[in-house]
Amino acid sequence: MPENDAKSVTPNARVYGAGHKLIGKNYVTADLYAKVTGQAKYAEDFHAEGMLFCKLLLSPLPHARVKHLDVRQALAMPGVKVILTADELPPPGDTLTDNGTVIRANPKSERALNMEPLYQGEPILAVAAVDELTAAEAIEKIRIEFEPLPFAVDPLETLRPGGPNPRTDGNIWVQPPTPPAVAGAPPPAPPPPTIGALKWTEAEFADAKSGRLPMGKTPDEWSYGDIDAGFKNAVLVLDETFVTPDTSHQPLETRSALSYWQNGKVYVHTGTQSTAQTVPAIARWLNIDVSKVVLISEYTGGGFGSKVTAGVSLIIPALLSKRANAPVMMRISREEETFIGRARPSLLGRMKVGFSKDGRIIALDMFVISNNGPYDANGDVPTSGRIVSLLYQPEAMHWRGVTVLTNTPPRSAQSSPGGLQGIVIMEPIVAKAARKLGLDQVAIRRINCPEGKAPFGPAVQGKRPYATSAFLKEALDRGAEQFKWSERVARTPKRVGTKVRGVGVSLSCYVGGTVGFDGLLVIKPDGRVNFQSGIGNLGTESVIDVHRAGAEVLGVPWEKCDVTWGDSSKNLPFTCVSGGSQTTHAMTRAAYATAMDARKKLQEIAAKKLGGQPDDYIVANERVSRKGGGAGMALAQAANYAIQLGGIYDGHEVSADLNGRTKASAAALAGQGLLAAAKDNYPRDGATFSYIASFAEVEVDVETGKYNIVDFLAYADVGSVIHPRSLGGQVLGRSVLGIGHAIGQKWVYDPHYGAMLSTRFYQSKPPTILDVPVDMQWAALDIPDPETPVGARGVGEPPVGGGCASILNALSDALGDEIFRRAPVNADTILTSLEAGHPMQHPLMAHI
Amino acid sequence: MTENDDAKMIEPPQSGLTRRDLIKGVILGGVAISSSSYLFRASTLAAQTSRGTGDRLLTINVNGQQRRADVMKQETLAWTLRHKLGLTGTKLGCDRAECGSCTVLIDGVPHYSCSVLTHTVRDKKVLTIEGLASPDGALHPVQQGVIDEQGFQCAFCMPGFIMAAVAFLKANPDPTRMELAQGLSGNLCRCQDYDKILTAMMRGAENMRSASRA
Amino acid sequence: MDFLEWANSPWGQRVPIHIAWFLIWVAAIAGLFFVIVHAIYVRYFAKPRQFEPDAIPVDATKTPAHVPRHSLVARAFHWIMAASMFTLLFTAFLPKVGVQFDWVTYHWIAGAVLTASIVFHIFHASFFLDFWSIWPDKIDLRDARRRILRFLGKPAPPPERFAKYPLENKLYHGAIVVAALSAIVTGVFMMSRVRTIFFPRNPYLFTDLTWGMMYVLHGLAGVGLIALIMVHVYFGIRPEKRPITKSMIFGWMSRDFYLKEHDPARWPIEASAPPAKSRGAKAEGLTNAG
Amino acid sequence: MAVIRDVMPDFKLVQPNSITGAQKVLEQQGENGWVLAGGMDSFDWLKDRIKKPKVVVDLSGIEELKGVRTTADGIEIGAMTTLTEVVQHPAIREKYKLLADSAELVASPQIRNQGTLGGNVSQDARCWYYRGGWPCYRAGGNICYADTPEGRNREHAILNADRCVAVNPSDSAPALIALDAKFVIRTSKGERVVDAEDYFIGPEIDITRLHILKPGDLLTTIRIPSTWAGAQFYFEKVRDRNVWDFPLLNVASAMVVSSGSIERLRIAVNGAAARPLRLKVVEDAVRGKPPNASTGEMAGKLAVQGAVPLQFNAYKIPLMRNLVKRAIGGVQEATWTS
Repeated sequence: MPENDAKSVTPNARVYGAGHKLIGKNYVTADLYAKVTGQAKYAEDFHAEGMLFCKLLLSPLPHARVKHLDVRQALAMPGVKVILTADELPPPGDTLTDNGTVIRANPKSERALNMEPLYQGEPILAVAAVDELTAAEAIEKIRIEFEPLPFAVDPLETLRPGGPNPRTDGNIWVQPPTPPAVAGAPPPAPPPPTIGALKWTEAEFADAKSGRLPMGKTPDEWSYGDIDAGFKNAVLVLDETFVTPDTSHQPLETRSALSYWQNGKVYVHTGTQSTAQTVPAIARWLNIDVSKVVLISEYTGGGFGSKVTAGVSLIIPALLSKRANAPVMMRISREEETFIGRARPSLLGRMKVGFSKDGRIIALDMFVISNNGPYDANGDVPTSGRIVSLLYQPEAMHWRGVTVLTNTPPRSAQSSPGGLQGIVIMEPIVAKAARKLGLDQVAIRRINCPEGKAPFGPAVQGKRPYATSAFLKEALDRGAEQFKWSERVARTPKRVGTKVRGVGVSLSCYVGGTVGFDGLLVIKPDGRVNFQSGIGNLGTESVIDVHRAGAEVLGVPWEKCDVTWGDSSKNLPFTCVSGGSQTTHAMTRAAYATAMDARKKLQEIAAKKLGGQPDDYIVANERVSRKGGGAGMALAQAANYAIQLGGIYDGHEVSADLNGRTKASAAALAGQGLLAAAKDNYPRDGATFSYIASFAEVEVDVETGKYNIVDFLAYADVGSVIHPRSLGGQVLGRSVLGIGHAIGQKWVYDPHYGAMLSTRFYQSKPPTILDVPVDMQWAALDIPDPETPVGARGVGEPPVGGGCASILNALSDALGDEIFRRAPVNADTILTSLEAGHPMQHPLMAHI
Repeated sequence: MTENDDAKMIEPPQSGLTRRDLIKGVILGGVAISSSSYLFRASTLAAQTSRGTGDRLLTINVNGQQRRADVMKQETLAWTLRHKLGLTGTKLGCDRAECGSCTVLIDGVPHYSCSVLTHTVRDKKVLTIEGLASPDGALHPVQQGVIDEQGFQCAFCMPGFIMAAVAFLKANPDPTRMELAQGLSGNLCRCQDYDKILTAMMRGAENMRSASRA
Repeated sequence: MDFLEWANSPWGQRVPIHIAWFLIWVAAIAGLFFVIVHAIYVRYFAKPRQFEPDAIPVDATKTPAHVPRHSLVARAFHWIMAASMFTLLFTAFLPKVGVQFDWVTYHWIAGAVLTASIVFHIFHASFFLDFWSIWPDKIDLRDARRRILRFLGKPAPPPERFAKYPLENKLYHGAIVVAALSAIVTGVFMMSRVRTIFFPRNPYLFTDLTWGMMYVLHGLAGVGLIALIMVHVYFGIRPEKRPITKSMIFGWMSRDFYLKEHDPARWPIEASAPPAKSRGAKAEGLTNAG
Repeated sequence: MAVIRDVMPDFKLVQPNSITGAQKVLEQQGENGWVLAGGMDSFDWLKDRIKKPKVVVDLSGIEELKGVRTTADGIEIGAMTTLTEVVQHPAIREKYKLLADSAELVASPQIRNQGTLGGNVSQDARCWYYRGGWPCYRAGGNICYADTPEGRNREHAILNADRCVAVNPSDSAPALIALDAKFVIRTSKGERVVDAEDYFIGPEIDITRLHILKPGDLLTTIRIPSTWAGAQFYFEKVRDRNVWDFPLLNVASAMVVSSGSIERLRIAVNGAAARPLRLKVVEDAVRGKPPNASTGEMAGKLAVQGAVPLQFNAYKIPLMRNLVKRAIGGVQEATWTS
């Protein structure tokens, strides 16, 4: 397979990874053959003998209490085995974090089943039966009566004076104070957050009448710089409200799961974003020991943040199978996925931004509230402020936010959580400012965008945190060049017939990596290198890609490498969750550290066997050999020696700083060859972020309100490129995820009944292949991040915000500023506004 | 060992094997986990209730083989393929004819198998992703295109896309990207890797053309 | 058999949505059955009516040849009400039995007319007519007992002649009041569910359950009215009731009929006599008749 | 009793091979019978367990319902002909391209491969309340949830609403009306032929159905007369997504122009009301006028007279106006050289 073969079908192909053999090169991932032939097994593809099927009874009400439940008729049906209700759920266990802190289980957090459902679609009970038809018919035989309780599906509704509370005790999470430390005792853990009520006054709501986000008091707030002075000095101050949509993750594979118990262990087949981290999550939900959980998850049909440790739904089949003493398959339907499958919270944002004459943002007052759903608070609200502060580098900034509970499905992180929303609320204002100030759109972003160790957020202990690096200006410049930005801007006329064209550019960024995880590999006596990968295989290919960094260090051709993944019983190391774009960064570091450990051990073995000092040896070409020629040995031989030597060489002894799970895995693999295991202890100065400059051109038909995306380019500053094709897939794929928020993805809710109306794809409108250009462009700077050994940063989230905002900016370039104040923007919004000559949409209203 | 053990079991032998043979090697301490479930009707209920009738036994032609199965009247082809014949390469992404993951070819025409009653394909030829590669393991040119371009991410949608592409390219061997996108537009990819998918399918088209020239 | 149609509300609550439409046929058949039974009874079994003789014989000469009975206003009300009632019944039930047409607008307009006319009627009857003349009084009840006893062959004195309205008429009026008011009150609320000229629509005025009950009540009243109207029409065309029917057209009944069926003591008609204070109806009737 | 919106209910499947055979079963079953054509609408109802027929009659084995035939006066299309066949048929492409254009924009390729022309015109409303199994007027209940103060009605009717504000979602229906097609219906009393526009009914007549078929009736054939063969056609569908989406609105027109003025026009719009609307008033008004922008403008304004917007669908009024305008006055192709 030739690498980097630029052909007509791959116009994007360019050379990455200069000076490397594997890093930056294309290759065929080991999972692809199984995928392409249909042999890849996703959770629902497994079958166990005597397997029962499970169906869920979902709450039809947004908030209610089950008053009466009678399952006798259902249980009496032939073929119905077990009915599981909330009463039979074990209490959730506490979490012991890796640094030893105990996070106490919050009794108010989400559970798998609930007799006081907090959103329409919440599972109340589960039926296991011999087949799905029987289970479905059993559900229809269950008599259930509810007592309706007050509810709110709109966050503003519950903040109004006297507004309904989505939970009986309030509408926001409140952190009670940590009890004072007792002398001599360890510092007490903070108590779990509890629920309180926040209501704003009528006066504070006055702004809502004019379509502007009311700004009442918020529990969270921070600031830096002199914002008042900033506004005073500004030549242009804009104060705008923008609303982003609630969007379901909608991975194509729903969160189906198969579970059975064997010899006291629970086996779970499901899709997950982390093979390693899902195991303790299951253990916690079932309140059993981690060693009693086996997770099989070789293929995951997409996650986008919704399958981070796979959550609550897993325990239903696990408990049912225990009760029924038979394997239980819970196939989650697309509609159920809409309810229990997680979503991105809508953010309602209001920005007051002060610009200097040359477009520099000198003051920024940001106010956001989120539609969080009923359970645990998501980080979108605080993250949005930090991302905006990093991406636009305002000289002074004040941020306020509140995460508001509602009776809508639970949210979770979705690709660029908070980042997308912050960027999408901010970008239209920047675009408007450029037009008002007569500045070029690229220029105004260039003057504001982060560079180098750019600071972000409020000061922590007197010092503002900062990024490891940022080369976004360069990405912006190169992107503008590749997109022929100036030519497109200069092109006239903008309107031909009923069609108007507009171009848009957006900045985008997100967290790009974490540190401190472990790697584990074994060089086998046959000379093959086996990488143990705890990363979830959800399609990003980081599960395999990151180990190329290790192979590169060891100088082993990829054909001699194997990767083990997807089964927690196969001895995997402590690995990050594949969420928040941390994997490529975190796990290339771990892979690098592990390969360095292997190299050191190879050198030591060679020195022991062949004499000299370890440093006299180099590892390359599947051999460890003395510098300048001379004695050496094949890796196969070294592996045999490692087994003979035992101790640290074959895994019987491992470094003390490894995570317990890595140690257990190493112990299980010990003696099979040269075992290397290492924790990523590399220093890092700053927090890691990745950046994208996004460019789009749209063509709007002003008679129908319909528009098409003509061209799109995402230019990435994501550090070193590891695997160009998977990177390209991420950059464009996640751009389209963001674009979906601009062009149509949404929830539709009936406010009267608090019921979701958009349970089908044709109603929630995820983008199709015909909604995006057929040849989208991407490129990466390929400048290594200076704070990480391989130079690679993560990529999943950063393109998302730019994907959405570049489309919105192109639309306002085509149509003017006063057309839309929320996303998605569709024919209805455009046409009504054009017809009226001013914004006509209900500005603070989502779910239409 | 990177591949899934079970993956090798995908096409169960047609005869001469007992259930025990079939599940050999995938026994996990007594619970037989298999991806190929064609012998096991999930339900033994049919025998106990009046639900079953005599005309449920059905022979259908799948991937060139006559396969026999006990099929409920309301059963969809996707369910039969996945749960009765063990052909789990055909995925169910929505079960409502919206996403295309379940696309199979019926007499060469792409259909959403979640929305076809198995009883309506008795006299037809069904082709699934498992039947694309030749018996010697050589991939179909479209499959090879995916390998060549690392098309797709999570690949849950992949079997459907490939089946739609195979049928489309047979009728339109040399499409533009736009034409091909139209042909594949009945398939949804939530990783939204549409650009790379198109590239892979274009490569598949090229592979098909060179294969037919050869 | 379920007399109501049920549905699952969006909140999964089992709520009635309207009556089962077969009740249309039940009502029609019940009405028809009554008519047939009554006709047969009258034809073959009924004894000639016998009234208690007057204590003081009436001076027939004091009675005008045309006894005024219904004022023009009262008659106009009756016929407007009848027209709207027929419109309501036909627009309501024809589509349900398969004759499909654009019925809703006619139905609510007729409903509005009926409502207005009934409001007028209540006002008119309260202030300008003898309000109590249509409600059964003590003598009616006593006579009813007597008639039943006599029908059963038990000894009882013959009943008195009727006041302005025979008891059957009064009872019928009572039934129609109940049915029509139910239909009207529910119907007025139901107008908030369709587009009318009256008020902004608000289909969420009540809960699903309350609405369901309202539709059921409307439906029951409606089918009840089918039977009641059938019976009413039947009596209207019965030969012995024809003078009463005619009086609803022309406003008067003949002296003979008046004296035969009605008790001038209970319904005094005196051409020259001033109306008794408590019987205001006559005055108005006279003025109009004159 | 609790509700579940998954798993098809148990039913008896009957697979007749003749129209008569199908009808016999359907008449016997009455309300318990269900006609299955391509199934693209049916399976939603069944899988959501909102409809639970006892007997499903699969028409796919009836050969006489399939195929396109040229007749002395135009063409005849069997109701079970798939949309793909309609799109690809040479005679349709040559003379009645309007129909091919409309059918090509239906849903997705796979749906067109299975969905039938008869099914496309007979499909049920897509109002999300109705489809959610809510007991609305259309479902036999006593309320329209979409036409309430807070109801979500972006995709609902602007014209001819009567209690129910759902719209007819068919793309091929307005094209068939514009082509003056005749629908052949087999009833228990024999064969009945109706004009395309009379096949559809609004809520004022029957709030529970979009077409005139009664249980036991079958739409067997659609005849397109040669009256409009080769006329100047215009079809445009506006939808949110570029594939697999129902029309927000669509317009279909056939126009014959002679010596610079409109000799005759047939035009229909769908997505605006519960039935595809033939715009007779527009047809009459433009006769004899030149097919240009100003005639289009006038026609567009005429078309939306009497339109009543709901809270979220006011955009449909300018949209319908503009689509009608384009159908008559044409649309200027935008080209940029970049």
